[in-house]
Amino acid sequence: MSETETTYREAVRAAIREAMLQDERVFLMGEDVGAYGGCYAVSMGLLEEFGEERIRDTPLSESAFTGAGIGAAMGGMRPIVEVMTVNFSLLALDQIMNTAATIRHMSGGQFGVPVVIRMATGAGKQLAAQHSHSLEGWFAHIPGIRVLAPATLEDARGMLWTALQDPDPVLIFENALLYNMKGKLAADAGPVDIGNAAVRREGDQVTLITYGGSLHKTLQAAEDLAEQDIAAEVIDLRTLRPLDDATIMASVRKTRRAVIVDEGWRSGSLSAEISARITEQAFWDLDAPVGRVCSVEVPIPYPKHLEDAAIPQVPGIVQAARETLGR
Amino acid sequence: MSETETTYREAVRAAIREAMLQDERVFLMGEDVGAYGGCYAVSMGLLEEFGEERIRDTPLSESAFTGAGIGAAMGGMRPIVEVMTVNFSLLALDQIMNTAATIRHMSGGQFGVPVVIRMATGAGKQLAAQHSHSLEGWFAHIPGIRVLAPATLEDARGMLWTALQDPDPVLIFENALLYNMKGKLAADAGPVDIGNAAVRREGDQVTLITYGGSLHKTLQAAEDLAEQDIAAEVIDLRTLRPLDDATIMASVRKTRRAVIVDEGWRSGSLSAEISARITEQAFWDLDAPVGRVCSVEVPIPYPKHLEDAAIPQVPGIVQAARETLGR
Amino acid sequence: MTEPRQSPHPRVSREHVLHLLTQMIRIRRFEEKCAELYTQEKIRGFLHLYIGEEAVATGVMEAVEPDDAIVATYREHGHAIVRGIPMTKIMAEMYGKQEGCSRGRGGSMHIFDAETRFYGGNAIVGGGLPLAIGLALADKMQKRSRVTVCFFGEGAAAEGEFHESLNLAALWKLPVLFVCENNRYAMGTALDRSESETDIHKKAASYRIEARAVDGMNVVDVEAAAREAVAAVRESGAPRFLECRTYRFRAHSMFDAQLYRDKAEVEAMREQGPIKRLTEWATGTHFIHDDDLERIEAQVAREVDDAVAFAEAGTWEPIQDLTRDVMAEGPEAVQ
Amino acid sequence: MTEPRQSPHPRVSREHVLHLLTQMIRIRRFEEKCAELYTQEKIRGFLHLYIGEEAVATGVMEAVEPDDAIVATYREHGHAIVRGIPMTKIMAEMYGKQEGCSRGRGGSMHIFDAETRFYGGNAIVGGGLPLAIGLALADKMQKRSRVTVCFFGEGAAAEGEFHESLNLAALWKLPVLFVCENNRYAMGTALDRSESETDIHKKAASYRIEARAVDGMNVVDVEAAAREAVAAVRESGAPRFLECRTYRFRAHSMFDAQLYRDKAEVEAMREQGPIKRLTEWATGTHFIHDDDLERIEAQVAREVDDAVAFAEAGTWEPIQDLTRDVMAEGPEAVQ
Ligand SMILES: Cc1ncc(C[n+]2csc(CCOP(=O)(O)OP(=O)(O)O)c2C)c(N)n1
Ligand SMILES: Cc1ncc(C[n+]2csc(CCOP(=O)(O)OP(=O)(O)O)c2C)c(N)n1
Ligand SMILES: [Mg+2]
Ligand SMILES: [Mg+2]
Repeated sequence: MSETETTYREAVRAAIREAMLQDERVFLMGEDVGAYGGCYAVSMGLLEEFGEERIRDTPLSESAFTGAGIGAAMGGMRPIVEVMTVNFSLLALDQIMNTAATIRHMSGGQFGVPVVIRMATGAGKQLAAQHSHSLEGWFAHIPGIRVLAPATLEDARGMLWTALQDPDPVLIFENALLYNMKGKLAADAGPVDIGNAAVRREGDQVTLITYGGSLHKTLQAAEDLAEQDIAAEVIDLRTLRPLDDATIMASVRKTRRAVIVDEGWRSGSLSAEISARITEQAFWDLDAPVGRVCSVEVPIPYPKHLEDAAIPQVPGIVQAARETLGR
Repeated sequence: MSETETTYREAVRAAIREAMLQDERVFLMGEDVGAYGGCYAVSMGLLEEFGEERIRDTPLSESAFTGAGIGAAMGGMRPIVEVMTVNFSLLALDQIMNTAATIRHMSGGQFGVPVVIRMATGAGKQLAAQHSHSLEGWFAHIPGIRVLAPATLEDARGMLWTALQDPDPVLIFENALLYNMKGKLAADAGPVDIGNAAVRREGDQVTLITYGGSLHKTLQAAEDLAEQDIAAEVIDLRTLRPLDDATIMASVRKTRRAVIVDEGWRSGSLSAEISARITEQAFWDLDAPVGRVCSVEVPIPYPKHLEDAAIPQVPGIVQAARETLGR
Repeated sequence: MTEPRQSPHPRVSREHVLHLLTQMIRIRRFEEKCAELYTQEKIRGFLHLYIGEEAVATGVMEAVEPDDAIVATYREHGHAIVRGIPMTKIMAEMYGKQEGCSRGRGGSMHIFDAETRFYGGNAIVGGGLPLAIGLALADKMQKRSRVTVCFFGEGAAAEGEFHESLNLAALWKLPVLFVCENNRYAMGTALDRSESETDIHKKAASYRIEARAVDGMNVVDVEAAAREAVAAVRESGAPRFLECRTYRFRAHSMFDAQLYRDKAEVEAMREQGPIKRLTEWATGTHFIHDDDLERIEAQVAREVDDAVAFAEAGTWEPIQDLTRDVMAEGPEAVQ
Repeated sequence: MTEPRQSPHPRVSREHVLHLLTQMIRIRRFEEKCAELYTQEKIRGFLHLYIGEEAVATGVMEAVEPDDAIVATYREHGHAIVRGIPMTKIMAEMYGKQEGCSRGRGGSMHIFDAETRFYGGNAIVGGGLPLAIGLALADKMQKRSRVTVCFFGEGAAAEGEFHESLNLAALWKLPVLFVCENNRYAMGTALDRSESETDIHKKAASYRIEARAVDGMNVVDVEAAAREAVAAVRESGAPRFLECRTYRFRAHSMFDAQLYRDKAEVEAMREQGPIKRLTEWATGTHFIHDDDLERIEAQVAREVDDAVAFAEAGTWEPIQDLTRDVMAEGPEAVQ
C-alpha cells in the first residue's frame, strides 16, 4: 500500500475536504476559516475550492455561530463548527451543554443534533494564561455529547468522517502542537472507528494511559523506560467520552500498574475519572496505587521554562511509572 | 447560648444583610435580587433596607454583570454577584475562568479579584434538563478560585463573610433544595472557617464523603446503616476547592473504606478526584475499592420518578456503603 | 403601553374572528386548567402562564405555513396549542407522562414536536435565538423557502445571544422572523430597569433589520403585521423583527409574589385583555353573538377535559428507559 | 475609510506636536524592535503589532488623568507605552523576564500595571468590556470622578459582551469611554464580512450612548475627540463611544499570510500613516524641522536600546515560584 508524507494539519484538511466532497450537507463554519485560511492554517485553500457558502467565515460570536451549527444540524445539514480554540469555547458552552447535549433526551428522542465541533486545544506555544487551556477532559463530563482527541495522523484523517455520521454532537479537540507533526499516511487512509481506545505500544509492567498532545511524550517516556528495562504499555484513549473501559482494564489487569498522563489541570481532570474507574473495576488487580501526571494547577505562564514546568513532560512520566514499580 | 429557629434561606439572607451593614463596599447584584426579592426569595426585603444602588437588579446579561462584579472587585468594592442558578452560569464562565481566575497570576500578583459569586444549584425540583445542573464539582477544576458548598445553617450563615474577606474569587453554591430547610441557629452565629471539611457524624467502618444537597441524604443513609450495625463516618467537604485532603485521609485511614456521594454526573465529577486522591494517598490503607454514588449521566428529566432515579438517593448510598464491607 | 388603542381591523370575516377567538380561548382555558392542576400537584416544576398574551402567538401563527419552523421559550403552551400540537399531548407533557409530546421528559418548559416543526420549549433565556439562526441557515443552504419564527421575551434582548444572532441573521440574510413578546417584565424586572433603550424594536436598526412594533393585545393587528412580515421574509429571504407589546396577567411563574408591580396596573391591563377586547368589539358590532361564545366555550371545555383525561390516563415512562435517547441508539448510532 | 482626509488641527503648539510625534515614534520603534526580536526568538508566543494605529492610543491617552483606568486588548504595547509604563518593564515582559511589568508571566498579550491603573492586556476578544464596566461601577459607587477607558477592536463589536456591556454602562450611567479601534479587519475578516451594520458607532444608539467616529490616522483629531469625550464622561458620569478609524499595517500576528487583503490597499494606507502624516504636515509648514526629527529618533533609539538591554539583563522567575500568586498568600490570604 502506498504511503504519503504528510502532516497532522494536512490530514485534518484532507478529512474536511473529503467530507465536503462526499456529502453536500457538510460545511465548515467558524472564525477565519475562510479568507484567512484558519488560525492554524488547517482550512487553507478550501475557500477557493468550495466557496463562501460552505467555507463560512463567521463574526466573533462564538455562542451564536455554535448555536447556528446546532440549529443547522437539526435542519438537515452536517455542519463542522470550528471554535478556533478551546479558550474561546467557554463563550459557546451554554449552547453546547444546554442545547446540543440535551435536545435529544428532553425532546423524547424526536430531535438529534448531528453537529461536529472542532477546536484546537492545549498549551506549549507560550500563549499564556488565556490561550493555553486543555479542557477536553473537562468537556467529557457532559452527557449527550461525544468527545474525541485525535493524536495521530490516522485519527486526524479518519475521525472526522465517522464523527459526521454520528447522529449526536461530537466535539473534536486537536492539540495545537500536533499540527506540524509529520509522518506517513496510507494513500487510501480513510474513516476510523471512534469507539475504542488504542494500544499504541505493548508492554506488561505498567500501563500508561493518555490522549491528545501527551501521547507522544508518553511514547517517548515508554521508550526511555524500555532503556531502563521497564516494559510500559501505552494506551491512547482517542475517545474521551464515552471512555473505553474494556481496553483500559484489560491492560491494567495485565500490568497491575497504571499511570495516567493528562495535560488538564490535575484536580478534576479526566485522569481522576480514569483513576476512579480503575479503582472500581480493577482494584484487586492493582499492585500499586494508580499514578497521575497532570498539569500544575496554575494559569499557564508565558515563559518557556515555566510553561514547561506547568505541563506534563517526559521525565515526570518516567518517574511516575518507576514509582508504581517501587523504583 | 440562645438559639433561634430559622431556615437556610433566612441564614443566607442574614449573612448578606450583616455583610452589607458591616462593610459598605459590599453590594449584591444579579437578576431579580431587588424588586422581585430573589428567585428563591433569598434577598426579600433587602431592597427596601439598602436601596437600589446596593441591591442592584441586573438585566439578563450574565457575562457582563459577572464581569462587572469582577471589575468592581478590582476597583475596591466587595461585590456579591448572584447568578440566579448554576444553569445560567455557563454564560458567565468565560469571565470566571479567563478573567477572575487568571488575573492575579498573570499580572504577577498586582491585581486580585475579591468577588463572591453565589448561585443556586442542584436537581430535585422537577425543573428538567436545562434547570437541574449540579456543576459545583465541575467548577472546582479551575485554579485561581475557591469553591464553597454550604450544606448546613451554620455554613449558610457563616461562609459568606469569610468569603468576602478572601482576596480571591469565591464561588458559593447553594443547593436549591436546602433553602426551605429548617433548624436552630445560635443567636450569635457568625463567620466560619472555609478551609476545612467537617466530620458530621463519627463512625469507624466506612467513610461517606459528600457535600451540599447530598449531605442530608448521606446522614440519613448513615442513620440507616447504624440500624444495620454499620458505623459510618460522614464528611461534609464544605470547600470543594481546595479540597481538605487531611480530613478525608484521616478518616479513610481509620475506616479503610470510602464511598463518595456526589450529585454531579458521575464521569468527571468531583467524586472522581476524591477517589483518585484516596488512591494516591491512602491506597495501602484501603480494604475495599472506593465507591461512588453519583447522578446518572443523563439530562435530568422532569417527571419525579425519573428525576429521583437520576440523582443519588438514600438506598443507593446505603447499598454502596454495604458493598465496601462485602455485605 | 404607549401605543394608541386600536380597534380590530374591520375587514375580517366572521369565521375568522370566531377562529381567532377560539384559538385564544383554547390557550386561556388550557392554562387556567394548568394553574388548577398545579395547585393539585398534578403539574410540578416551573409553570409559566401566557394568560394575557394569547393574541401574540395566535396572531403570528396565522401567518406561518405547516413546514415553517417555530422556536419558542419556556412560556410556550400557547404557541404549541395554536401551532396545532394536540392539546392531549401537551397536557400529557405537563403531567410528565410518556404520551406527552416530549415523552413527558420536558414538562411545561420543553414542549417539542417534530411533526409541526416545533423546536421547543427552550428554557435558557436567549438560548433559542442561535438555534433559529441555524434552522434558517439550513433552509437557505438547502434552498427551501421556509421561514423560522423565533419567539422570545423582551428580557432576552439584553442577552449577548440576541445581539450575536440578529447580526448573523442580517449578515447572512437568513429567513427568520424574530418576534419579541414584550410583556414589560422579565420576572420582576421592569423593562426600563433592564434596558437603556426601551424601544426594543429600535435595536434591530443596529443590524439593519427592518422592524416594527405592534399592539400585542390586538390579535387582528398582530396577525396583519405577522402576515406582512412573514411574507417579506419568505419573499426576500432576509430577517424581520416584530415587537408585540403585550402584558402578562399572571405571576411570572407559580413562585412569584408580584411585589414589583401594582395590582392596579394589572387590573388596567386586564381591561384591555386580548380576548375581552375582541369579544367586546365583535359582539358590540353584532358580528358574533352570545351563543357563538357559548358554543366556543363549550367546545373548548370539552377539549380541555379530554386533554386532562388523556393525561390522567397516561403512563409513566419506565425507569429503565431513563438513559434512552441520551445518545442515539440502534441503527442510527455510530460505534 | 470613507472619512475625508482631514489635516491636523492648526492650533496645536509646537511642543505638543513634538510630544505627539515622539509618543507615536516610541510605539513604532519599540514594535519594530519587537518584530526583530521575534525573528530572533527572544520574544515568543503571539505578537500583535499596533503599527499604523499609533495615533489612536496616543491621542486618547492625552485625554486621561493618572488615576483614570485603562483596559486594553492583546494589541496593547502602544497603549502601555503612552500610558507611561517604562519601556524597560514592557520589554522585559515581552521577554518573559521577572523584571517585566507582569513579572514576565503575561508576555506581549498581558501587560498589567497597577501604578498606572493599566488593567491589561486582555486576550479574550470582548472580555475586557465587562471588566471596564465593573471598574467604572466601583468608581461610581465610591463617588470618585475617575474615568475608565476601554479599548477594543471592531471585531469585538460582534461579541455578546459588547452588547451586554454597553447596555449596562448606559443603564447604570457609568463613566466609561468606549474606544473602538476600527482597523477594518478582525484577523482576516473584513468588517463587512462580520457586521451587517458596518458603521460601528451607530450601534451605540441602541443603548442611547452618544457616539462619534473620528479619523484614527490623525492624532490631533483623535486627541480632540477624546478630550471632548473624556470631559463629557467625567462631567456627566455617563458613557461615551468613540470609533477611531484606523488601519493595521502589519500582519494580525506573526503567523498571518495576509491572504485576505491586497498589498495595494496596505500600501495606500501606509501613505496615510499617522506618523507620516503628522510629520509631513508639521515639516511642510515648517512647524518642526528635520533636526527635531533626528533628535526624536535618536532619543527613542536610546530608549529602545535601553529597554532591550534591561530585558536582556533580566532574570527568569525561578520554577519554584510557578504557583505563587495563583491565590493570594501571606497575611492577605484567608484560611
Ligand atoms: C440565561 C437565563 N438567565 C436567567 C433565567 C431565569 N429566568 C427565567 S425567565 C426570566 C425572565 C425572562 O423575561 P422575558 O425574556 O421578558 O420573558 P417573559 O418571562 O417575560 O416571557 C428569567 C430571568 C433563565 N431561564 N435563563
Ligand atoms: C473570544 C475570542 N475569540 C477569538 C479570538 C481569536 N482572535 C484574537 S484577535 C482576533 C481578531 C480580533 O479583531 P479586532 O477585535 O478587530 O481587533 P484587532 O486584532 O483588529 O485589533 C481573533 C479572532 C479571541 N482571542 N477571543
Ligand atoms: Mg417579559
Ligand atoms: Mg480589527
